[in-house]
Amino acid sequence: MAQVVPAEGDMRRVIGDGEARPDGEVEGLGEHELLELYRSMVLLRTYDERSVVYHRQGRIGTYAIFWGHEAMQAGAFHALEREDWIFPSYRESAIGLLRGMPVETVLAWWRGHPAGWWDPRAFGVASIAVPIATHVPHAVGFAWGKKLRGEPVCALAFFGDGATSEGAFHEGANFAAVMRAPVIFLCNNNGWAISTPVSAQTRARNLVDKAFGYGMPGIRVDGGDVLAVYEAAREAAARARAGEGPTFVEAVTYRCAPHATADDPSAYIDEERVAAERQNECVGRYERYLRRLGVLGDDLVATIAAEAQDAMRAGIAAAESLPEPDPELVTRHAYAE
Amino acid sequence: MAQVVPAEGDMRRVIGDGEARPDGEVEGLGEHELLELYRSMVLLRTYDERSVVYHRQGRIGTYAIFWGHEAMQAGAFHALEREDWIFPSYRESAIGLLRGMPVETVLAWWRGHPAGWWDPRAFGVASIAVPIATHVPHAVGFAWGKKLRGEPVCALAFFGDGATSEGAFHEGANFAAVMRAPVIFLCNNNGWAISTPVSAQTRARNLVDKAFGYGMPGIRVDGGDVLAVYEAAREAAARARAGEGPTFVEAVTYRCAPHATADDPSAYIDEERVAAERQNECVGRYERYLRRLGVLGDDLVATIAAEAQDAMRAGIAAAESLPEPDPELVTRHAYAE
Amino acid sequence: MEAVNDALHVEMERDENVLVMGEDVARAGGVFRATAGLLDRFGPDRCVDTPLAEAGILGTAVGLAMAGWRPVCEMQYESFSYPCLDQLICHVGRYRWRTNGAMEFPITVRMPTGGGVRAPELHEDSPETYYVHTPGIKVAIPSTPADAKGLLAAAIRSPDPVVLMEPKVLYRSPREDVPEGEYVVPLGKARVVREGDDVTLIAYGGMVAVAEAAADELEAGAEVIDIRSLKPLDEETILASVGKTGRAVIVQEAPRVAGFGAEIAALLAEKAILDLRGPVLRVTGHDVPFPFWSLEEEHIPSPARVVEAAQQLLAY
Amino acid sequence: MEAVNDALHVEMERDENVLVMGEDVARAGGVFRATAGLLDRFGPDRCVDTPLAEAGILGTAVGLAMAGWRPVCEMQYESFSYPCLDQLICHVGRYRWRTNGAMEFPITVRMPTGGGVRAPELHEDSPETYYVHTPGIKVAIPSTPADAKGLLAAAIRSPDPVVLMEPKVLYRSPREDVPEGEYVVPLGKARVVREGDDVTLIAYGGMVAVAEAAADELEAGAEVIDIRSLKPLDEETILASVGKTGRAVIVQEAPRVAGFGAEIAALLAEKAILDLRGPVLRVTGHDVPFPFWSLEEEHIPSPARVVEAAQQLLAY
Ligand SMILES: Cc1ncc(C[n+]2csc(CCOP(=O)(O)OP(=O)(O)O)c2C)c(N)n1
Ligand SMILES: Cc1ncc(C[n+]2csc(CCOP(=O)(O)OP(=O)(O)O)c2C)c(N)n1
Ligand SMILES: [Mg+2]
Ligand SMILES: [Mg+2]
Repeated sequence: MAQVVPAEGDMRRVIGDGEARPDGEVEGLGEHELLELYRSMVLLRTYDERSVVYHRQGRIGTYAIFWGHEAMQAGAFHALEREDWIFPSYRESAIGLLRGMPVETVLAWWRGHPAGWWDPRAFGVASIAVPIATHVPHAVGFAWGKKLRGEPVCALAFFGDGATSEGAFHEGANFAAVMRAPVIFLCNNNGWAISTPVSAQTRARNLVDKAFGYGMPGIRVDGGDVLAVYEAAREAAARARAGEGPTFVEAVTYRCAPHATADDPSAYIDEERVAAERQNECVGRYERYLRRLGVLGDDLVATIAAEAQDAMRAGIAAAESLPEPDPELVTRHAYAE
Repeated sequence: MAQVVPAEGDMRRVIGDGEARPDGEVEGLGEHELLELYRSMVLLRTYDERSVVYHRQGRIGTYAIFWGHEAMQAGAFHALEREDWIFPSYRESAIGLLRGMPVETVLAWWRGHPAGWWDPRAFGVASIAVPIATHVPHAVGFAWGKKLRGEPVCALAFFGDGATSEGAFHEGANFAAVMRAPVIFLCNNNGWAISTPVSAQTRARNLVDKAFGYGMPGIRVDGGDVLAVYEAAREAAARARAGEGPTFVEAVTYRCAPHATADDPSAYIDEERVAAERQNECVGRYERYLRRLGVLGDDLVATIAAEAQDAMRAGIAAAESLPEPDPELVTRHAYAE
Repeated sequence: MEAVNDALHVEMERDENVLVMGEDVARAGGVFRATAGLLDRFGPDRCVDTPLAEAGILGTAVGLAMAGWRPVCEMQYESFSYPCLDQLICHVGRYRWRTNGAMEFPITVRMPTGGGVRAPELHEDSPETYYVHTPGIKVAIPSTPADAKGLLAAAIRSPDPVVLMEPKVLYRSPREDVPEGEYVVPLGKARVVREGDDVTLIAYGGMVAVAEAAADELEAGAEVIDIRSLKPLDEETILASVGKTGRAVIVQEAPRVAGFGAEIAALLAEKAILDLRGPVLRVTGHDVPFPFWSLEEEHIPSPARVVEAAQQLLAY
Repeated sequence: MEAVNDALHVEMERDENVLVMGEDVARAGGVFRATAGLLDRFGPDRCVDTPLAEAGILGTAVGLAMAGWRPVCEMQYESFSYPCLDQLICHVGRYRWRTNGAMEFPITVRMPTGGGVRAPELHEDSPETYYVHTPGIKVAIPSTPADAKGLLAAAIRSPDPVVLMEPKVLYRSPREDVPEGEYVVPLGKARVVREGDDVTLIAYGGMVAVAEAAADELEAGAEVIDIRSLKPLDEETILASVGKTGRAVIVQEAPRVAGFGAEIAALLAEKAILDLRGPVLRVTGHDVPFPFWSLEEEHIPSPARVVEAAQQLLAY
């Protein structure tokens, strides 16, 4: 149950460490669902790793890496229904893939091609938000608007630790609580805002403590534990649908890759910590869990990996064969025609 | 001691009710200080009541009434040292009087006369802030800047319950906590933002709960109890000077007058509640306390009242005898000359 | 003001997706009473008192539009709309484009504007330039109660976001007969307030009355044009008038530099250069903060200043 | 870029009240490396990584100025300065006036500006109009490394708030020799980049290079003027040039309507009307959001478009 704050200090976990800490399980998740979660994580991981390569090859522009955040993204995603909307930041640029968005669409976005825009209604995924936290009120307004229409839909907004410092986050969170909007605030606390550590971003013990000031429940989970994230988000979605309003979920991860392809973290980051985090990365943790559970073996791992690789190969090919955008396009779509 | 939140639900009080609840006392306050507090409250009350009359007489423009907030204002003020700066909102327009600002200066502000501006350095009082909450970061920057200079100075920002919904409040509060700026956030929770009740402003149990999300201590006091406000602000100032950073003080009052002379609350307010609050108004509560204590009698009450009346009479006369502003002034002072 | 209130009633009646939101718009019916009666008539779901956060108002309006609503946001005073410039520039003006034109964002932002009401600072600004310069946004400023109703209706029905700035001086204007029921003044059409052959006085909002007063004083025939819709702009009407008179005085209350009057002057310098018989003159507010109200007459363009400029042109 | 970094080192050395603050300016030395080395050299009190909140940065800078500091705020990209427009308009530009001129607010706001760098949306805007139109604010935009250093020094030393917009294309320009040590380019002075008698090409920031390229292609003698300081504006230099050539083409990357180019055109329409031998032409960005970068060449004025405008004038 989402505790009315002050939130628990320690993080919720489900996946054990294969040693001292035993594996838990999430009620209602059968083998099929468990494997779907895995497929999503692998697809995201593959998308991310390929994109970094494409960037080096000059096939896409600057790219915001999300390596190590796949559990946080996939776990939250799978807790939603198809009608629910997702409001991603640039860090979740590929979240649409999990809703069937073509790989080339997302790649086109990073290639600066207008085919990188989509109709949010087609996937229930809002446009990628570039300005920090400004999409948070959008998610709140959408959720509030759906509630006014009596539709049992909720909205999930992804944002980072740094985003919590912005007025836009604050105003959105407060509106959500006041309007009892069915929103899930999914804060990806990866420890860094580019070069600024979370310790220089806030004095709060934990980011989840912020929920208290809005009178909303907060949950703090291990963001590298896909099952813990899934369970927390599902709980938040249930509250939202039950008319109980918003929930703040702090998913604790670690940014063990550069902020973006343009960034060189060596100046500010602790390389040892990064190495340790990469060791304990979320896809591997979940894969080992599934193996311990006996639902995943070498063959299936290989198949799923191959599927993802194929999707990316086809995606980049399609993106690169998109015709040059029509120059006429530059003056269009700002206003109704 | 300022408790690290979650803050106590109930309000701190010092003044008793003359019946069941006994009078308390504040350590270090002698007869002289107690009477200074009273003088300040009477001056503010007189200023406010006269201003409403002046407005009716067309001698000043629209005016933001603060009747019933004198304890909150005077109590906080007297907890400060002369070097400390005050950042008032329009609701504390006359706070400068307590620092020796001429009455005509404040009246000139409400008369739309340039003589209503002052040099903040002269009184340690920033300009009256009209846009809600935007002065909060100013107080934070000032306090932080003084701290960087090693000067043991703190800043106090007055703002309302509605102001806590603005991004400017959030960003300022977060900066203050991160920079450990010596600031006192004095939130005058008078229950209303014009016609919007605090219940429609936030879902937080109490506004003081917001302190928790910034990792700063919060204190909730009865804003009609001048001694309780004084003690809380003094405690916050001590923390600030000790390098322990900001404190959020929620002073619970009630706006038992219209928002401003232009406002008609009858459409939205509970007249009975207003009547009850006016019954229990702060100046009378303190006066009865002082009488019970035996430090105040009819003569002194009369003298202090007369002093205040005289100050106002002289003030309005001076304001009205100010020469019409020089038309040349309209193009000056936007840039250095 | 009754005109604005009337328009809101009519449009909310007409389209159940229209939702009014802002500070003190419901319980109090707005500090200028523009939304009076809407709460009782349409209920708390469609007339909403929001928390005190302008960026939150406009930001949630974007989401409401995504959920199928047509939000009409009230900014209590023009100066309190500044916190939402971020949402306006980053999202309101860009989101349709961001969907390759697939989604509409029919958001209306209403705000009082201008001085002349003897109010404290930041209650008398004229910030239209910030809005007009922002791509994806349309901007209209009425100068009569009828236009206040008609332009608001057009804004609410527009598929694009519209900033509607209502001159405060207009709120105080005597109740003038306004068309009953549905009444729409299309965006993009200027209004020829009065015809004249010698000089064109171009104004909008509160300055239209100033231009008219100046026209009364002038011996020469002054044509007064009320721009009404700043974006889209009715270039035709302006060029036709200046083509006829060859003389143009632009009246703008906002600070001079990069004000909207400069865009009109630039239009004339580009497309009417052969018609001009003299310089294009701008009568504007000074490049200073709007002054304390005891000095506001020194700041706001006066009929006398407009007359002076026109005479300078006529004598050119 | 080295020029900006150099200026910051020199000015912080020169005046111990200068303090640099912003997102990622200390540990990382700025995403464009403009503040590299300042943390080590001047310590964490004078080079501060702030929380991620632009309005908080500028709002606290106002307070820092009250405490005697000269804050130099970095906005990571121009589009991320929009959240602080509220503080800029309500306070930064007004506070000195609010003290009847008694207090100074020597605040500098640095930001990269403009497109041409193939970045995601909201990394390529040109928002100078918002700043230029705001009373109490000064605005400068360099087009060379030397000016980037000199204008930044002037901004930091200015008693008034200055918004300094640094074209991103300039960051990538080849290291060109910049004066060593203290170097100040006074605000309010335009630069005649090259002389010519037939047509004046007026530009600023990234568009100066475009104007120069156009001048190279033109047969006729083109005079290229770099406005450099948008506010205060050097009217004299502009009027002298157009007085000579009688032809003016204004180049602006920002969206057209109510852009700063309109102010220049208005200036000419008012004060150079008898000199003009043809219309005042503006070559500008379109009134749309800055496009996805595969289309940015279609949006940013090109030398070809400038040449076309100039030829149209020469043939007029
Ligand atoms: C309003 C705004 N300011 C600054 C930036 C530049 N910027 C891009 S990412 C980033 C850090 C964001 O940190 P966080 O919120 O923790 O998200 P993360 O990148 O870690 O996922 C910054 C400052 C921006 N995009 N928007
Ligand atoms: C940014 C901004 N938005 C709106 C207003 C208009 N306004 C003036 S007072 C007020 C209510 C403020 O309520 P609160 O913060 O509780 O302070 P109080 O008036 O009760 O002292 C509003 C909305 C404003 N002054 N500034
Ligand atoms: Mg982060
Ligand atoms: Mg209040």
